[in-house]
Amino acid sequence: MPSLTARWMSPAARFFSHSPTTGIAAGATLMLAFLALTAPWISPYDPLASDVPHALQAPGPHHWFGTDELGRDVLSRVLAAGRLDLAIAVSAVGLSLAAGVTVGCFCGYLGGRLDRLVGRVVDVLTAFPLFVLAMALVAALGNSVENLIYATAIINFPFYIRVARAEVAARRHLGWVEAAHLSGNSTPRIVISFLLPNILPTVAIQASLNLGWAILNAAGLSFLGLGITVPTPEWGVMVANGAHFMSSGRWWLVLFPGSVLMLTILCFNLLGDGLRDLLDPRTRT
Amino acid sequence: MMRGILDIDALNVRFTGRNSHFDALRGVSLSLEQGRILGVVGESGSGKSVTGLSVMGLLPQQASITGGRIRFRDQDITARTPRHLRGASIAMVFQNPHAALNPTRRICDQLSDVIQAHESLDRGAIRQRVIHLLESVNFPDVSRRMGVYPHELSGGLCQRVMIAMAIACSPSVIIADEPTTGLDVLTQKAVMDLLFRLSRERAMSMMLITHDLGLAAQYCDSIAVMQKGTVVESGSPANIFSNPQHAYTQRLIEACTTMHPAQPHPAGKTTSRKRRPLLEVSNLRKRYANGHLAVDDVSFTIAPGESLGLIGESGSGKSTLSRLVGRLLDPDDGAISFEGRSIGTIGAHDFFRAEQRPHIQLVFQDAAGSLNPRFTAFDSIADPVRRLGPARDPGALRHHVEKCAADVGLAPALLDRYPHQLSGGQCARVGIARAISVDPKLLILDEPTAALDVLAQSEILALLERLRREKGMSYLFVSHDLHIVRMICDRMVILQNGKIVETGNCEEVFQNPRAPYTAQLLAAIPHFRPASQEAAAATGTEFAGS
Amino acid sequence: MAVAGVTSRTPCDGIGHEGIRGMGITRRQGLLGALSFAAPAVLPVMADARQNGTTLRHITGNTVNTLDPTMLGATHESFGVSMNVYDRLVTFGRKQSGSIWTFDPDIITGELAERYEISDDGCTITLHLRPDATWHDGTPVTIDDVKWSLDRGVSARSLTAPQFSSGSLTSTEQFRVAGPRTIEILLPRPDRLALANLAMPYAIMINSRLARRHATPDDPWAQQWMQQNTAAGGAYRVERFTPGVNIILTRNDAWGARSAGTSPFFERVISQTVPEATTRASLVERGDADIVIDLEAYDVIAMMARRRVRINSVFQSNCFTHLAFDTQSPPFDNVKVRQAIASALPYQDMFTASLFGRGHPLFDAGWRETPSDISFPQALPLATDLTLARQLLADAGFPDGFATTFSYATSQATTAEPMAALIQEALKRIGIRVDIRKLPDAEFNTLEAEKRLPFYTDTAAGWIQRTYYFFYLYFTRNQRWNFSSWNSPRMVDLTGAARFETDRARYEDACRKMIALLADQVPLIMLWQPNMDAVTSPDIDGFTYQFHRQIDFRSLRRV
Amino acid sequence: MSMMQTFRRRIGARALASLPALLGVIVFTFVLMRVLPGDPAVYFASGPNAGQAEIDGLRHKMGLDRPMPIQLAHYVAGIMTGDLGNSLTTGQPVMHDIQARLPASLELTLTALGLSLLLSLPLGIVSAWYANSRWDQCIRTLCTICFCIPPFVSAIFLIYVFYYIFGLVPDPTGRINIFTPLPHDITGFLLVDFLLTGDPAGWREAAGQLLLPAVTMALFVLSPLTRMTRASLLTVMNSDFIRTARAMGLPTWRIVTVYALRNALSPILTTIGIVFSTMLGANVLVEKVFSWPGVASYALDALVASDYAPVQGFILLMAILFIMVNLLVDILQGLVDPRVSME
Repeated sequence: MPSLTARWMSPAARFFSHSPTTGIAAGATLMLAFLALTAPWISPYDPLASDVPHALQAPGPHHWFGTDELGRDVLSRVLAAGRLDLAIAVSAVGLSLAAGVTVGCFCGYLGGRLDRLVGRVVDVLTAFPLFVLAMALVAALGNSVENLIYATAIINFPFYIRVARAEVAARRHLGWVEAAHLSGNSTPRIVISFLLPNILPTVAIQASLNLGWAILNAAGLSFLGLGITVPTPEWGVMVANGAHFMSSGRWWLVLFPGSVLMLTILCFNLLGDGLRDLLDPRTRT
Repeated sequence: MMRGILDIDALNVRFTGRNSHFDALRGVSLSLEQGRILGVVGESGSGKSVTGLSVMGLLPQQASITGGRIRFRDQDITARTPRHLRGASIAMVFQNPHAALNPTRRICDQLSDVIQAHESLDRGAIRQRVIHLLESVNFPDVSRRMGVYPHELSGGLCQRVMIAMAIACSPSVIIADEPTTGLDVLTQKAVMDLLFRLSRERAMSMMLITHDLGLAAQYCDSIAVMQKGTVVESGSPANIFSNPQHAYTQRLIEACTTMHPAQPHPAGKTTSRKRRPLLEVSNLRKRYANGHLAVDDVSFTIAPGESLGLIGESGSGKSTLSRLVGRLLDPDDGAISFEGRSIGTIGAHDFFRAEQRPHIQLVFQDAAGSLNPRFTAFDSIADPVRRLGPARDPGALRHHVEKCAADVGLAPALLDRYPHQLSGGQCARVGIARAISVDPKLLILDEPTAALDVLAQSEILALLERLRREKGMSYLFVSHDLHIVRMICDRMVILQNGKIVETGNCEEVFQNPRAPYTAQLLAAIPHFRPASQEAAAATGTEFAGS
Repeated sequence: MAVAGVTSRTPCDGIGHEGIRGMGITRRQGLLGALSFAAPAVLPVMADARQNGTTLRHITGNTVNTLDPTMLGATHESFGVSMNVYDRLVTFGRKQSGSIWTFDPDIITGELAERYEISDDGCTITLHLRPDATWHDGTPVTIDDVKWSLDRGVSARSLTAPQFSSGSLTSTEQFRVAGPRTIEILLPRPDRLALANLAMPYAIMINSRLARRHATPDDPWAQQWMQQNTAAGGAYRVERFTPGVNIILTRNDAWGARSAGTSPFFERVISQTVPEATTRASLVERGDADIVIDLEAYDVIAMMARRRVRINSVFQSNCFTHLAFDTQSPPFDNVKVRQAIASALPYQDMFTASLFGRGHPLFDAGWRETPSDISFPQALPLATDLTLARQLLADAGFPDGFATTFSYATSQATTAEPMAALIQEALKRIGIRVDIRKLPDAEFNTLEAEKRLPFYTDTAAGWIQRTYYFFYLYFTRNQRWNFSSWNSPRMVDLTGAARFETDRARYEDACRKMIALLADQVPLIMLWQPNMDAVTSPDIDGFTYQFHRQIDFRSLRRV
Repeated sequence: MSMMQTFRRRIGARALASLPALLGVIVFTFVLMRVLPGDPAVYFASGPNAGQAEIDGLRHKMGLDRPMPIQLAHYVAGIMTGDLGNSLTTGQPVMHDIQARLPASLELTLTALGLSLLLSLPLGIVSAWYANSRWDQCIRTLCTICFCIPPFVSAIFLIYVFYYIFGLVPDPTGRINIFTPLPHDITGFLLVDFLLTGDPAGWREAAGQLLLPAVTMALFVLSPLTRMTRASLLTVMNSDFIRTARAMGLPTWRIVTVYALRNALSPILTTIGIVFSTMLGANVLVEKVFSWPGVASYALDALVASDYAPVQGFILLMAILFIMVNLLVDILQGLVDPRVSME
């Protein structure tokens, strides 16, 4: 019966109206993305410029979010960190998505020996405790931004293979895939121009949830000292460092980056939920 | 209106979305009399199922009764149907019995659950009742098989269990919502006969919801025809058939008589078996990885311009066969030759570049499911042209696609729509247009009308018939429906468990079936004869027994 | 008597001060800062009834990984435990300045030895055992045990042998039993480090009969067995040892009862590993722990304000934090480049940002050419002068600067990160582009040992404060602890002359020259000496800062 | 019974099929540890005067001077005999360390999982039953927020509030107060051992210590479990057989428990399996903050110190656990869903 109602609303209208939370999350995500993109222009200060005499100042008219232990403007750093964190999340997820989906699609479609082999490799990768794997990878590669991205991408990789594989395998015997064969499409073409666009929405859900997870992961690594190096501003590092100053009442150092970090993950998660609802109103999670 | 056991009076049901609403029922009035069978007939979306669910109080969350009244005996159950009525006094039989039974619970436990919900009996008494119920629905080998899970049973047996559940507490009303959809022809008949017998034996009233006017006419005492949430016409089957008032009913009857002709359909067939065969299949064999032998030593030929029907129930291997011939699957053994050249040896994954590819095309069973959800109708039709046809500039391509669309009676305006924006019949037309866009010599039709409403079905069949005449294509027509095959085909092949049990000219097979299986199939066809209906209803014996 | 100090970095680490702290998470964490304001008001809610007066609960971020301090890889904490569990022949005295006790590097007294004599030529040290000393199992300490323990030090593959060699103790023949309770140590030359070496954590005295019972042909010195077991006779015995989790010590009453002994106050010492610095701070502040010595500076400052605990702060006089250059490779082989950097750094800002001023600065000295005294480490005349820095850089041939990397170990991040940010910013002003690298401790140590870090920070600690030895160890020879790989013939001459110099004036003159040379050539920039902040319950008294920078439980008492 | 036999054969096949994965894990871990920068020999031999000789000695002792394939062969051979090498940070055989520490991790993880299930199942049921109502929205948002807080932040926050400010829980310094006598080591699970030895005070003590870390981890996995419960239940409740049950007039509670929940269990079980494996690895942070003597913090210490053997041992252990958990999930799946065992 839900299909009856579904037919009466355009997808976009449903997307923003089926739940106000999704609408808010979408708005907030756009806002975050906008702030991140324009960070260099709207930041009141240079996020790296120290001013030790004015260190650890509480939020006030000059520094809305206060200053840190080197007198740097926390607001500017939160903005710059957003730029970096979103970039890390987007590129890590993008990388694993591109690679995982490609591999997964072909495996799912072709099946056979290759599929079994890849299945084994995926098994091996997923048998690792992921966080420890990320730690080991960052420790092995060195903790630069790129390596953090690679590590995050590698541990996400098997999930995309799985999702893509399952989605493709579920569709490979559908009429329109067989019809594509009849129409004279080669296998790569069927995978790329028929199957891929159809599984992308499902993958997009995974991706949006993963974006939040990637940021969380980076924060966890930073906490263990395996994250981004100073003085580059990054939310996880800022939270981890800012927490030092809590006991002496410098709450702004942890509150602002922490809230933005949580908010961002929350947005991505809600957005993922919204996407899922949109695609399958019956199985909302 | 006469007071029956169940009265529905001017019922309105509305589905509410966040920004929109939709009236599923608009002033529906029906009355079910004691011991009688009421057929509610209509296409999907006409509101017939919503009517049944309203009575049960099982409307989905977003639906609500906005007007009218439902009365059971003397009780108003409009606002809610009390739990002690549901199952005990009014029971329901659903379509798709496999899904309608709890997969993780033994069938005897499910039956016990129903009895326990309404009566306080001790374990032994419940067990006795369960055994008795299963016996009364002709469930085979009850004592041994009552402990099985639904997935271990066939669809027909599941439906018997479902019926046993429905009659468990001797309800006075049974609502049967498309009880035979998804079942094989033979099972369909058995299930309907069972329901009919039980209803008569136990003097239960039954509301039979179906899209099949012929079926309703055969079993019902009275019929209500629904369209777009309203009852457009009601009366006895004979009256409705002999004197349909509403245009919609008239169209339904017309389609129905086409589909269930009392006399052989005088379709213009061209039998031309003079030239060498277009397709020759010999000793084809296909075994799946799970060991199931789907196609076992099958041989047949199709002459140019000939139409061959392939008949079989689900699981008989007919879909596998059509995919083998369509070169989507590789056979394990045997040969397929097309115009005298072997094509069975070219791997399915490589066949897309074979020169025969454009010549063999397939039309799929699930019309909507065979269209790429991301492609517009235009893209779907244009795709084979782009890949297999001669190179065309965009204008010429557009022209060609529009011509194909016109051939199948698809309005050009629909070409820019996506599959979910098209109706089932329109999707089927797109599927056919796609197949004929490269001018195939052999068109394999895999139950092309199975998922369609009666009206759409008859339209598509007429279209296929016309196309064959115009384009001189050969058909391999796969179906479980003997009548349809009889309409379209010259010859037919009857398949059972992957083996051919009978081959022959359509009319000969119909008149004089040689294999017992064929005879069974023929007997199971809903044989709608308005004239004899009165007699059947009066005696109630003709259909008893299963 | 002249005693040369053996200075030593702890064997397990390249980070000195921090030990294998990389394993511990040293950051104070928290979420809602606003709540922290409310904290002090409701603080003393729960007192632990089980904690009685004679049990000491010590909390540390690090772990004891072996009971044998000579094992390769032994952690800092292991030395601390061994100091309390084992006896050595001699020990350093202690002195009080204000309310703080520290070890006295100038006084060496007997520990297991009752007394010692040094011959006039300085080549023979004679040690006399206490007559009533016993091992934990009650058997008397014999001179054979002492001989075996010393032989083990120079023979077994352990950290002891290289350590002993710095005091000219290299072979078993040098240890001669000269009587039932007397042993002689024979030196080829009067080495000023020999006696001090016997006070090191490595110079433990072992119950040889017990240990030998567990020796095998492959392992004649029972090293395997001693990792999990003790063959000791010290003030405490090990009651329970769970590596990485805790170690529980009980008082050995026989130790206090022997001649001229004083029994330790605490009957039981529980030393527990709590990796999270925040938790350590909370524990001691809530009264659930008695003593913590490894807290972060910001926690200490917050605690000072709340005044609920006693904070024993002393700057670590035998320790220094520095910036090291790779003086063997360009561009840092150019003294002008090093001088330029030394002139460009914002020392005071770095000191404030890294340590909140909790330490002893080693920059901005009053002298220019020659230091007024020879104590070391001491402040050097380093000051910020950007004009001079640019001039020096131009003179060095880098008018447009250059690019380099600055590294530090993860375990030092709390102090090194603010420092690194400021260095990066400051050097950018004179055109040097610095890429900051935070390396896991293992990697940092490897690269540091292999001299592959161009520019980095580290902290070094010498176990004995002797000016000569600091220079000998840290600024000469191609070895691990010459952080800058500095190869200055003049420095080699000066240290070589000072090592066996017995004339005080000439020794001091050499030392002054070394200090002046260091200040001029800046192979590494000494920044400061961080504080040790031993935070204890208000009723704990007697904390002594020891050269090994661990807690000597024997001196602690509850008042 | 033949069904039992197929079942057993299935499990056997699954166990066999996981062997290559296990081998893959071993090789991958071995290689990964070897490409880690930082020479353990240098790290551990960095004594004051430790020269090349000491470093080489240690390297030889650790077998690092032999060619890689031989090292790998030795390692694999060692695993076969239950020898995972020695940890240099604790000076103990890795096998011994892991045996000593695994119960702590498992006890924490299992308690957290139990807590999480206690919360998430009812929440998921409520959420699904009143789908899209305000309750549903609240529960979903709450769960999502729990998921968004990094566990180390929630751990520190919980300690701060419940220990530091209010003193409601014992100090977060491991599994048991240092002054409490330990029960005789029977299973290694303190809660179980205290029960077996009949020491209710000790049990309360251990439970108190366990509470905060378990809650921290439970909060983190609350979201996936609740989501999956809700989604799975919702799918099931929209399915035809629930409609049948309602049409037959079955009582609501029976529909929820016997019909809906039982059928929704399969994906929930899968999720529990995944969550459990994730928790075992991801509790590094929690173990660290609560000074919990578990295997994850052990592996972290070793990783930072380039101490290969414990990290390898830990990852191997995790892989074995992962495979075992998957097997268990498979078995349970077969029990809850008769269709699975028939495949």
